[in-house]
Amino acid sequence: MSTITLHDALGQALAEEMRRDPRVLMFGEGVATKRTDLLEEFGAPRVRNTPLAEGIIAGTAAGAAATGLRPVADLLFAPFLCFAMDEIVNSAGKLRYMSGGQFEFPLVVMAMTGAGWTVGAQHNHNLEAWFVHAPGLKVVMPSTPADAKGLLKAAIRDDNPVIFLSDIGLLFVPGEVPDGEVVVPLGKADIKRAGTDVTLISYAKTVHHCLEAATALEAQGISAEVVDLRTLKPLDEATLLASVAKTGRAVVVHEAGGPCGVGAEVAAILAEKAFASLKAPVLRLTGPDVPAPSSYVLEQAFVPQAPAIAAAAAKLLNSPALV
Amino acid sequence: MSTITLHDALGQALAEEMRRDPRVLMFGEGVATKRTDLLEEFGAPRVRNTPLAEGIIAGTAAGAAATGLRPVADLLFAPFLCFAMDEIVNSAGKLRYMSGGQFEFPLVVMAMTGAGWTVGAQHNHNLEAWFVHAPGLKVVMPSTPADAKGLLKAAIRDDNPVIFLSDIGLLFVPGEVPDGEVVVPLGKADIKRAGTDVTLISYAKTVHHCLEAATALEAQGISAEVVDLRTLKPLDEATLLASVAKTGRAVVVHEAGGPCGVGAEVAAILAEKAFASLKAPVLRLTGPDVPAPSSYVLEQAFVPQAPAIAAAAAKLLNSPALV
Amino acid sequence: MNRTLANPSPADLLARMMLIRAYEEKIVAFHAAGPFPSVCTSVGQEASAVGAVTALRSEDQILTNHRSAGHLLARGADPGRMLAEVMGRQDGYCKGRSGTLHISVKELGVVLTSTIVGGELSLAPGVALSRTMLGGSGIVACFFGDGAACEGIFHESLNLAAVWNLPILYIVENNQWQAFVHRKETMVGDHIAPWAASYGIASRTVDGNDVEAMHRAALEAAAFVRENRKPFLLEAWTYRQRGHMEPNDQSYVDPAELESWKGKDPIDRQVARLLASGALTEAEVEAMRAEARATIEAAAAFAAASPFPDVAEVGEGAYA
Amino acid sequence: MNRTLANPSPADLLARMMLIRAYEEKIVAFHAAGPFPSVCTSVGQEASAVGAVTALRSEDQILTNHRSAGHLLARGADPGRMLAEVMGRQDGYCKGRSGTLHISVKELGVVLTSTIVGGELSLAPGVALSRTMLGGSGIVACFFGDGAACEGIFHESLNLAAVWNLPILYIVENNQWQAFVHRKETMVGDHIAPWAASYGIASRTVDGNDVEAMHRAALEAAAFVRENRKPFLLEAWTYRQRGHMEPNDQSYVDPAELESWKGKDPIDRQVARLLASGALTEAEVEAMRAEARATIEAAAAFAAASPFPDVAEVGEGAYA
Ligand SMILES: Cc1ncc(C[n+]2csc(CCOP(=O)(O)OP(=O)(O)O)c2C)c(N)n1
Ligand SMILES: Cc1ncc(C[n+]2csc(CCOP(=O)(O)OP(=O)(O)O)c2C)c(N)n1
Ligand SMILES: [Mg+2]
Ligand SMILES: [Mg+2]
Repeated sequence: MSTITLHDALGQALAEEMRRDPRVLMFGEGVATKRTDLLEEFGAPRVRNTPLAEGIIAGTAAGAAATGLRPVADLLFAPFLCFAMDEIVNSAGKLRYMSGGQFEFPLVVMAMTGAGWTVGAQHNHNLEAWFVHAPGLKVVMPSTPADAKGLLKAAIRDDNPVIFLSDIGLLFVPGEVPDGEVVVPLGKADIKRAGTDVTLISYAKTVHHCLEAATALEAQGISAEVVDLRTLKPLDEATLLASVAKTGRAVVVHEAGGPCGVGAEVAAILAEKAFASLKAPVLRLTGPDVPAPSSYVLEQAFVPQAPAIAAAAAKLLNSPALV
Repeated sequence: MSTITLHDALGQALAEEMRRDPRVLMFGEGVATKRTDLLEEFGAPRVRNTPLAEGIIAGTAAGAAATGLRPVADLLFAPFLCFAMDEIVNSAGKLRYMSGGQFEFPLVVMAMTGAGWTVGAQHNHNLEAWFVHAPGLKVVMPSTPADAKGLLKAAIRDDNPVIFLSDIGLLFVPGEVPDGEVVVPLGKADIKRAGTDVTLISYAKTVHHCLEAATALEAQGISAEVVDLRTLKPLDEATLLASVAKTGRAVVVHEAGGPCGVGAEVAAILAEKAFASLKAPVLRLTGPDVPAPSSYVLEQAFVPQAPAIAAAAAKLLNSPALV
Repeated sequence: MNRTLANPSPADLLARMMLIRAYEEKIVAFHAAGPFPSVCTSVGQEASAVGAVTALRSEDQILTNHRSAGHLLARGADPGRMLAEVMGRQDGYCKGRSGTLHISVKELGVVLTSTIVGGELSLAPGVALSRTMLGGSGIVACFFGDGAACEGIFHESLNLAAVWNLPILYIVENNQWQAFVHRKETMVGDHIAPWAASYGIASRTVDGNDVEAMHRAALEAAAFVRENRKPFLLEAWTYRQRGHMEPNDQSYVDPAELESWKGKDPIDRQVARLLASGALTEAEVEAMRAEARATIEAAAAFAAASPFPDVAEVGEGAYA
Repeated sequence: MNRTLANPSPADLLARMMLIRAYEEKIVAFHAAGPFPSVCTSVGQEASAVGAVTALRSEDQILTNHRSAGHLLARGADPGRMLAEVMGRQDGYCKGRSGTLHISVKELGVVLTSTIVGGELSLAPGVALSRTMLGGSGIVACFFGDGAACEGIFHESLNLAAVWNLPILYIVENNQWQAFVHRKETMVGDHIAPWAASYGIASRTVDGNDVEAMHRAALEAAAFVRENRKPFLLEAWTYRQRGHMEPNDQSYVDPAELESWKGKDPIDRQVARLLASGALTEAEVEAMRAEARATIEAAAAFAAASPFPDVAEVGEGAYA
C-alpha cells in the first residue's frame, strides 16, 4: 500500500502499461511537457505534444488504433471533447460494427471534469452520459486513486474505445493504492459501504458525499449501502439489482445534469427490473440543469452534498408510499 | 385542412416565419439550392448556401443570434452535429447563463435522422438525448406534418436555441395540416390516442408504431393511451404523470439507443413521481445500442415495431407483479 | 483482379476505368428499375481514382470518402462483394452493416470509406502514425473532395501531418461540386493545392481527367512521400458528371459547364489516345467494354443471390 | 475611463497598458497571498491589446479569448466589476457565473470571452453577419492566439468570412506559446499571417510589443475592413511573459528566450520612447504607474466588498 493522489495513480498506470506493451503511446496538448517522466522513460515518439486541435487528436487515436497501435489521447477538459465528437462517436465508436467487425479501436480518451477549480462551464461539464448513449464506447469515472489506477490499466488493455473521465475535485486527494499490479475490470461496480435499508448509487466525487451521508444516516439508525458504479458503460446491472433487491430503496446521485443522465438510466433499470423489490420511489439527486457556474459558492451549491443526500434517503425510509 | 408531407410542412413554417419576421434567415449546405422558393421570395442574403463546415455554420448561428438575428441553420443529418457540438453546447446552450443573462440565443438547428433510407450510421443516429442532457437547449422531434409545422414556428419564435430533428422515415409521409396560422407550443406533449389500461409513450416515427400497437391491443381488449412527447426538452411531465396516474402502466418506445436515452428519463420521472400509481414495471423498447445498420432488413429490425410494443404492453397487463 | 497493378499499361488503366464505369452504370440501371439504395457515383472521375490507386503499393493503406467505388475497384476490390454491400447482403464486405457509404476492405488496406465528410482526413494521420511507428515503407493515401477541404478537420489533419512528418499522400478530387453547392460558392480561389503551403506541404494540381497524367503525378507524389516520410497534396482537377447521388438530379447544374466537362470524359480521352496511337483498335475497345460489363453482370448476379443478414444479429458486433 | 479613445496620444496608450499591468500584478499578488482562482495573464502583451482595441469605434464589437483582461480594460471595462467576476461575486459583469475565463460585457460590445480555444473564431462570423444585415458601419474584432489558429474552426471561420465578405478584423496574438507547448512544436512556419492567403484574405504581421506600431497597423486594418466590408488578418508578434496561468510556472520555458523577450517589454519600450522624446518625465511616468495602481486597489476593494451570488439562484438563468 502506498498513499498517492488520483493524478499520480493515473501516472503510474500509464507508465506501467507503456512498459508492458510497446504499442501503447500517449499524446495531447502538453502531454510531453507535463509528463516528463514518461517522456524520459519512453521517448519522444511515444509521448507527444500535439497542436491545439482536439478533432485530429481523437481522429489520430482512432486511425492509429485501427492499424495496430494502442493510443491514449489526453483531451484535457471534458467540454473540449465537443470538438472531437465526430472522431469519437462517428468513427471510433461506430466503425467496428459498420465494418462488419474488420477493425478494432483499442484507444483511451482521457479528460477531466467537475467542480473544484471554479473554472466555469467551458472547462467543467459532466457529459459522461453522452458517451454512455453512444454505441461502441465504454465509459469510466473513478472515485479513488486505487480504482483510477486499476481502471485505467484495464481501459488501456481493452480492445474498445474507452472514455476515461477524472473528477477534478478528486485529482489531488490522496488515497491508498495497493502495491504491485492492480487491474480493476471494466463493468464492475464496487460496494463502497454495505447497508440494508437504502442504496445510494453514485460515481466519482459524489460517492464520497454518499459515504458522508451514510455516516450521518447511521446516526439516525438508517443503514445505507453505497454503490460506486465506477464504469458507467457497460453498467453493472447485477450489482445494482442485488443491492436494491436487498434494500428496496434507491437514491441515485451525480453531479451531471439530470435529464437523460446516468441517474436516469439507473432509475429506469430499477423501474423495470427491480420493480417488485421497490418499497419507495427511486430518487435522483443531480446537479441542476444549467451550465456549471464559476463562483465558488455557486459551484459548491451545484453539486449534491451529503446533507441533501441523507435527507433524501431518510425521506424514503419515513414515507415508503411517498409520491 | 390540406394534406401535405412533413417536408413541405417545414417549408411552409419557414416561409411563414421569414415573412413575419425579417430577422429570420436560413443557411446551410445546399439550403439555397434546395429551397428555391424561399430563395426567390426572401433573397440571397436571407437564404444562403454555406461551405461544408458544420462547426462554423452552427457558430455563425450562435453569433448572429446573440446580436439581433434569428437564424435557422440546416445541418442536414444528425450525425453531422458531431462537428458542431462545441458551438451548440458550449456556446449557444451555455452563454446565456454564463454571461449572467446578458445575451440570448434565438436560433434553430435542424437535422434529419432515423431509419428509412438505409443510409447507415453516419447519416442515421438518433442522438436527441445528448441535447436533452445539455443545459440551455430545447429539443423538438415531431411525428406529424401538423406538429412539425406548428413546432417549427414555435421554435423560430423561441428566444432559446432549439434543436429540431426530423425523422427521415416520416419526411415524405403525407398528413393533414390545418389552414392558417398553426403554432404548437414547445413543451406540450400530445395524447394521440386516449386509453385507460396502459400508456405508450413515444415520439417521432415510433408514435405511429405505438398507434398501430394500440389498435392491435384493442382487439385483445386492452385500452392503450398513446402519448406523443413532441418536445423532448422541456419534457411535459404533467401530461405524462396524468396519463400514468390513470393507467398505472407505461411502455416507453423510441428508436434511439436505450442507455441514457429519452426513455430512461421518462422512466426515471415515473419511478420517482408516479411510483404510487404504478401497477407494473416501466418497460422501455428502444433501438439496440449499436450503430444503425444500413441493410434494409437490419435497419427495420433496429426500430421497435408495433408487434413488439403490443406484446410488451400485454405483458404488463397480464402479470402486474412481473419483475 | 490484382490488388496492385505494377507498371500498368495505358490499356490496363483504361480497363480499370471501364470497370468502374460499368459498375456505376449498373447502379444507375438498378435505380431506373425501381427502388434501390442511394449511391454517390464517380462517373467522370475514373481517371483520378485509377491513376492514383494504381500508383500505390500493396503495403500502402487507403482512406476515402462517400464517392469511393472507383478507389475500391481500382484497388482490386471484388465488385460482387461491393454490390452485395450496397444491397445490404451478408456477402458484402461489411456484412450489410455499412451499405454503399462506408465500405472498408481490410485485406486490401482500405481502412475507411467515410461518409462523414472529413472522416478520412481525421483518421489518416493515425494510420500514418502506425506506419511510422510499426516500421515498413508503406504510405497512406487519403482521398477527399473539395468540399471536405472546407471542413476544419482538413486544416487539423494537414497541420499535424506536417508537424509530425507523417507519410500521407493527400489526394483531393476537386470535382467542382460539394453536393448541391458549387465550389465557387464556398471558396475564394479555384484550387485546393495552394492551401498546402500554410503547412509547409508541397503540392501540385494535375489534370484529373487524363489517366496517364494522373498516374504519373501520383507515382511521383507517392515516391516523394515514401522517401521523405512526409506529406504531399495532389489535387486532381476533375468533374462530377452526374448528380450528387442517385437517382440523378442536376437541375441546379449549369448545362454549359456540364457539357464542356463531358467533352473531357476520361474514358473517351484514353480511348481516343489509344486508338490514335494504334495501341488499340475499335474492336478491341468494344471487347474491353463488353468484358467490363460482363464482369459487372456476374457481380450483380452474385450480389442478388447473396442472402440478407440474420436480423437476430442486429444488436451484435459493436464491441470487440 | 472612456469606452473608446479617439485619437489616443502615445501617453494615453501607455496609461492603458499600465492599467492592464497593474490589474494583472494585483492578481499575481492575490495568488501570492493565498488560494485564488486561476487566471491567464497577458503580461508582456499589453501593447497588442491596447494598440488594437483603441483602434476600434464604439459601434464595433469584440470577441476574445481566455487571455482577455487587456482587451477588456483597453475597451474601458471597469476593473472593479472584472475583479468581482474573477472572484465570483454578484457585481461581476456576469454575476459570478463566468469567472475570469468568460467575461462578456454587452454594454461595451464585448460579445464574448471564450475559454474554449476557438470559440471566438466560431462566433465571429455570425456577429459580423448581424453587422452586415442589420446595417451600420460597425466591424467585428476577433482576438485569438497562435494556438487557436491550429484549431479547425480557424479554417472554417476565415473561409466563411472571406466567402461571405464579412467585416471581421482577425487579430492573432502570436505569443509563441500555446499553454504548455511552444508554437514550434505545432506549426511548420513561424507566422500565422501567411495562412490568410488560402482564403484570399489580406494580412500583415506587426511588432506586437510596440504599442504605437500596433495601433497604427490596427487603425489601417480596421479601416480596410470597414470600407471594404471584408476580413483582414493582423498578426501581433509578441510573447507571454508569465506561465500559461497563475500561479506562475515556467519550468518548461527556455530562459534565454524569456529574457530576450522581457528585454522587449512593451511598457518599458513605450516609457523609454516617451522619456527619450521628452514627452514625459520620470516623475510623470511614476505618477502614471501610481495612478494605475491606485485605480486597481480601489477596484480590488470594490470587488472584495461585493457579495457572493445567492446560491438559491444557482439553477436559474439558463433560459430566456
Ligand atoms: C460532415 C458531413 N457534412 C455533410 C455531409 C453531406 N454531404 C455528403 S457528400 C457532400 C459533398 C461533399 O463534397 P466533396 O467533399 O467535394 O466530395 P464530392 O461529393 O464532390 O465527391 C455533402 C455535403 C456529410 N456526409 N458529412
Ligand atoms: C478547445 C480547447 N482546447 C484546449 C484548451 C486548453 N487551453 C487553454 S488556453 C490554451 C492555449 C491557447 O494558446 P493560444 O491560442 O496561443 O493562446 P494563448 O494562451 O497563448 O494566449 C489551451 C491549450 C481550451 N481551453 N480549449
Ligand atoms: Mg467535390
Ligand atoms: Mg499563444
